[in-house]
Amino acid sequence: MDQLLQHLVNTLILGGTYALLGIGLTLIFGIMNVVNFTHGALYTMGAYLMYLAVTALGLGFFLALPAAILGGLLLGAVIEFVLLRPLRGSDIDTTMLVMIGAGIVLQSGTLWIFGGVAKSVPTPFPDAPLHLGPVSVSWLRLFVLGAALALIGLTYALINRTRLGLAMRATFQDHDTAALMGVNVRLIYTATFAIGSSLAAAAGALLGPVYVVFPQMGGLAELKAFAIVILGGLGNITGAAIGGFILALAEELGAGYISSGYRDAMGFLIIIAVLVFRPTGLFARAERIG
Amino acid sequence: MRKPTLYPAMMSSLALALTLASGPARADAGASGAGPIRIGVNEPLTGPFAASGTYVVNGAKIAADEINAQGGVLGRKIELVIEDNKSNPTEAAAVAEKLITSDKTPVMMGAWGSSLTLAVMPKLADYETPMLVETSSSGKITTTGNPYVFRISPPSALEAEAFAPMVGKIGLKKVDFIVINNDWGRGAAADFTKMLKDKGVAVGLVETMDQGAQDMSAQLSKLKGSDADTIMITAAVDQLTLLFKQMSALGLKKRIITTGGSQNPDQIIAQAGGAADGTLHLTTFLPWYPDRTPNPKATTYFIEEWKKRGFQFAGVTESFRGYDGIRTIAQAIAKAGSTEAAQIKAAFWAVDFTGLNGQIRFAKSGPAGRESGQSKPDVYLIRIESGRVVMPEL
Amino acid sequence: MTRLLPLALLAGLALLPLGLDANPYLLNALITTGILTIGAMSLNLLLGFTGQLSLGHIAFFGIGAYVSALTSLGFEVELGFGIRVVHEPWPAALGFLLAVVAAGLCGWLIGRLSFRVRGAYFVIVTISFAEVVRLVALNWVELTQGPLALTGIPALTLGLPGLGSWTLRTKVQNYYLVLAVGTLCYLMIARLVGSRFGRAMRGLKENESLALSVGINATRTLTVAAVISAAMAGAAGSLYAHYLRIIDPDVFLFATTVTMVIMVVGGGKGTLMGPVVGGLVFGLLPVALRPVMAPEAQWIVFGLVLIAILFVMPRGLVPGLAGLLTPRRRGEAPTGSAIQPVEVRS
Amino acid sequence: MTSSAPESPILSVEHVGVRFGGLVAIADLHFDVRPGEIVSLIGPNGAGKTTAFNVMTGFLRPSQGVVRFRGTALTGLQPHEIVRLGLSRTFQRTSVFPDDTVFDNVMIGLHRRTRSRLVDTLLGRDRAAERRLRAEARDLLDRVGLTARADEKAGALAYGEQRLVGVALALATEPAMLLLDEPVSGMNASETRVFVRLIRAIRARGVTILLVEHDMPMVMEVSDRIAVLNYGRLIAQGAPAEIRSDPAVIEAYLGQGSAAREAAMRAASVPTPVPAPMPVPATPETAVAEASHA
Repeated sequence: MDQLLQHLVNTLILGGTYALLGIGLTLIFGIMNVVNFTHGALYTMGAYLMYLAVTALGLGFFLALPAAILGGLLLGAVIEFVLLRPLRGSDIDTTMLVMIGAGIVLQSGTLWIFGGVAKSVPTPFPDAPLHLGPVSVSWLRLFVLGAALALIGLTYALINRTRLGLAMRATFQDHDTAALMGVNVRLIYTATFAIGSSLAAAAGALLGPVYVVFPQMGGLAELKAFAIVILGGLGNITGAAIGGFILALAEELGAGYISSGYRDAMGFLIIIAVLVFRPTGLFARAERIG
Repeated sequence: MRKPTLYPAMMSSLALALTLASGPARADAGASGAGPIRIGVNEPLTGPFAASGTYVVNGAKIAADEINAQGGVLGRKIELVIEDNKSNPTEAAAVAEKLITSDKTPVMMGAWGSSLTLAVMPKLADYETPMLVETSSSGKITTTGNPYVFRISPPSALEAEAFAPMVGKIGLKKVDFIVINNDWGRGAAADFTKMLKDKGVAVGLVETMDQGAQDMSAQLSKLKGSDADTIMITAAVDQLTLLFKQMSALGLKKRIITTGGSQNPDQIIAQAGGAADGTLHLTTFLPWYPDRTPNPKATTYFIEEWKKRGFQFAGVTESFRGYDGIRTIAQAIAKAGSTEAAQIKAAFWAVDFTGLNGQIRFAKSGPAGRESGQSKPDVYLIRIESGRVVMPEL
Repeated sequence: MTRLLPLALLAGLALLPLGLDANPYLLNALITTGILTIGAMSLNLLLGFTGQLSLGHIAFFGIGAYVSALTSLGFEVELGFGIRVVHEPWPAALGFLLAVVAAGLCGWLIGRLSFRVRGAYFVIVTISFAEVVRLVALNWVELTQGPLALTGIPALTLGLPGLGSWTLRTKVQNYYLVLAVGTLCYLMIARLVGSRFGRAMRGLKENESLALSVGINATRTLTVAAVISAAMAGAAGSLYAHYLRIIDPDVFLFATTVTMVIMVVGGGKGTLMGPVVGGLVFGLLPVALRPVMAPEAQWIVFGLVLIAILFVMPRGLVPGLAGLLTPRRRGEAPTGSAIQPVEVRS
Repeated sequence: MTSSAPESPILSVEHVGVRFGGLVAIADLHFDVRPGEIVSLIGPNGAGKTTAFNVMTGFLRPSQGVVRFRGTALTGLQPHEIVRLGLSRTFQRTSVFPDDTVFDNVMIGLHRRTRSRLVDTLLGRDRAAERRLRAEARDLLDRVGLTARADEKAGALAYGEQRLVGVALALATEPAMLLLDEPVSGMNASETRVFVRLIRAIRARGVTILLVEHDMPMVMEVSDRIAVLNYGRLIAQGAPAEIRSDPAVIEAYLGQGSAAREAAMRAASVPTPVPAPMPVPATPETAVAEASHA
């Protein structure tokens, strides 16, 4: 029982950052119809930016976090501007392959610049965990959960409460009509990709200090983001948020009670199960007929 | 050329690729002639083991420079041909083949991980080329009857044997394992389990983690709920750091003993901080106490040189094996009086000198007639206490 | 001309070992390149001719490698409920056949499953499949040896009853085996593409609704294409296992799929010669880059080359170069050039 | 061929309804087509015409009701299975395989005419069948008048010619009945006249035709009967003359934009060819139709 409680607490904390990863990816897909294969690399970049901000720039931990997120935002904008904008109108396969190429360049570039040795980000949190009866949580992880939830809330508010969000939603519905109504669609695309990228970077910046920072960290994160997004339905933001927590739960319980070796397989098994039973994701209305 | 075709363009690009590719394969390859003696180094420079592999290579370079400064071997300089096996067994085998057939190295060092070394071994037999194994600890390496393998790192059975006298003194009652999911981790769990059972110590859970895994909370939550008093861990330093941090986050307070020789205590102290306090580590090198090592002069020289080159002190617990490995190979070549693979192989049996972690002298291991060589290094138990490495009095 | 180019290339490749003076390192590079090129050719059947971007192709390659290796090595596994399966080693050639069959069956299964969706879903599903297979290979240690790799895989032995048999141990032998299998796959793909089945694939790629409305059964056509494609990838995987004599779960890495995709897209998807040319260029590129730059820099070059091709020559090298070399007619894209998949109607 | 032939219907649409979420695209559509007829389905934009086509050809599953073709209920059948029964269609916008030549388009269209197996293909035993197909393809191109364009890329043809390729593709399946979705949109007056002759020639070979079209003069000229849809409901059906004077129909068109109204007025007064209206922009229903199988 105590073990189960501990697993559930772990789930909650892992799920927050998974949701963050998933929302960024699904946002970009929903609005731009681009499967972002640089998502994992941006997650890695977020972690390295956090590391650099804390160690090289000497920014405090709490200042480094927004700096890393801002870095992700800018990097995303650059990627969109340089690679995706010229490819508008190309088919989804072409943009996917270009994104794969960009992901390779970013990941190998990180390896080239920083080397393979894992880096550790110093944190101001005490080592001693917080004990809540039988379960323990580190302060750092609690902060990560809080920050992730805050960022998710912020993204929601941005999409639902602001003019930019309105324009994004309009573009999501129908970009031609949105353009006719005076929405600067090109700007929306750049903004969307930048925001999605900053969420990936945020997840990396938050998890980097929890784990260690190394160039290949984004590979698995990216595949997990895919699983989350499929689970929630491509383009479905609420679905991605819930999907993040479901994946975390499946991984925790799978590793705790089935076999730790198959922990990372859970996400993919979920994808295949979803495909068999609900091809459009758990939270999508049935849109495909016939 | 009224109808231009693709064929010439394609063929010329193919030819270009091949010319470029054959560039480095020099005619005066290392096996003979007056050029330098080439020694192949097959290590993970990218992938999950990149950090350790890089340390080993840097240690090897110190040895090569030292040897060359002293006039080389057989009157010739030695040259390291360093290749990256990408932490991948298949790539390690391909690299070995490349070193042997293309670079004509008559002897090699490698390949860090047990899976990597095991993958290389059939190539050694195919091309009858000896390899010095500097890090791998799987028992299989020296028990399957490959006479081209000479190992200076302790297999986990040797490690367990050296640890056996300490079991009673520490007071182990029941032990759980969490190990990396490969031959190294699983082999260590099996060898230590056998030793512990012989000593009357109970063994509980054996949990595994993939070599790239980052979040072990689930496994650790399981270990937290077990009634064992000690957790033995076999993993490389990156995962050890993560494990200590996550144990601390879960409030998991048990005796921790790590094995496998890739712990790198200084990196752990730097990265895991207080979370590593009180952990015990079985290690094969004592750079913190040069005076207590078998060859204090050599240890001091090596550590000085390492620092002079601007490398982190933390790396020496990996890199000393690269250093010792190349020195062992150099002595084998010197004793062989030849750069032929067969002679070098035979001369390995005559190597005898004091390395940084004990006497390097090969004993026969494995099926008769096809024995591998196994040197028996010293094994020490150290403890991390408030950010320092101490030797517990047992 | 259409027939001349492949024939000239084949002749060149057949004579190449003589010119290389049996340099084992280059032969090794050519053999692995050749094996990956067969993988790329099979991927092209899906990616190029049906237009389905399958990014899990490495799964079939790896399954072929493992099935072939395990068939020839033998194994003993506990399936649960006290059922033990013991398999004694069989000849490697049988392993090759079983690899083709097993990979084809997996292709059928995945086809049935994943062709229910298109576009991004399809891509992600295929990636997931490959990852699941990789994790099984990594964790089912009893069967696959997990990360310890399967070692000591025997070399292929070809035998004809009454004529004796040959074990392919040397590089030159393996080179010609790969060349022969590659040529066979090429011919099969050429036949398929120029046939009624090939037209059905093209129809689905260009306008799926219209293809359905002329009576083309999309699921069946795509599934058959997936089966053939997977079976060829399985054959390539088997060659790989018996040539390298060692395989580990990293054969399933996404990076290898990316390499094959680069070969297909770079060479020219949907053309017969595209993956062959792309395979040779991008298979040998790392060999050429190896002495001049670090591995991570090589990958950066790979990534940049992929991006550059998509921007500059989105149709790939073969159509792109053919376009440059053929005088343009009426200023439009040279659709009638020599290297068009459509024209192969042997 | 008259509308009063006492035969049983070749196609019957029985109380079909289609809903997308809360939107009713078709409500209780009910009508028959008898063998050999040319029937037109007309109505303002968004009336549900293309949706009706998609239901009849298996691209959409109706929320209620059933479509029968030669007595067989089409419920649950896939598009390619319905084609096999002899019911073929053309598409409003993308009616060709754009990257293939016109000749190869027709070759693709002849898919169901041979049953050559993959084994035969791999062994090269399908050559005779292929020769036969090529002859048929040439014959079909001749029938629709595209012989001169055989070697051009279909995607590079003018819209009107692409429509003809679409018809050739549909004919390649040897249908008993043909559904034409706005076949003359984008054609000029002379092309439309040629097309009308083509439709008649097809009917003369015994093929029943159901037509969705906005070009009223053309509809009035060619149809035996006309069915009128508005807001997903059938508001009238009958001979062209009856429809022309039907108050409900006039009301439906008057409620629409001026272009459609003009077209309706012209149709009501002048039965002879006049310049065709502009090509119709994509309506939500066509978008849905394309999305549903994209």
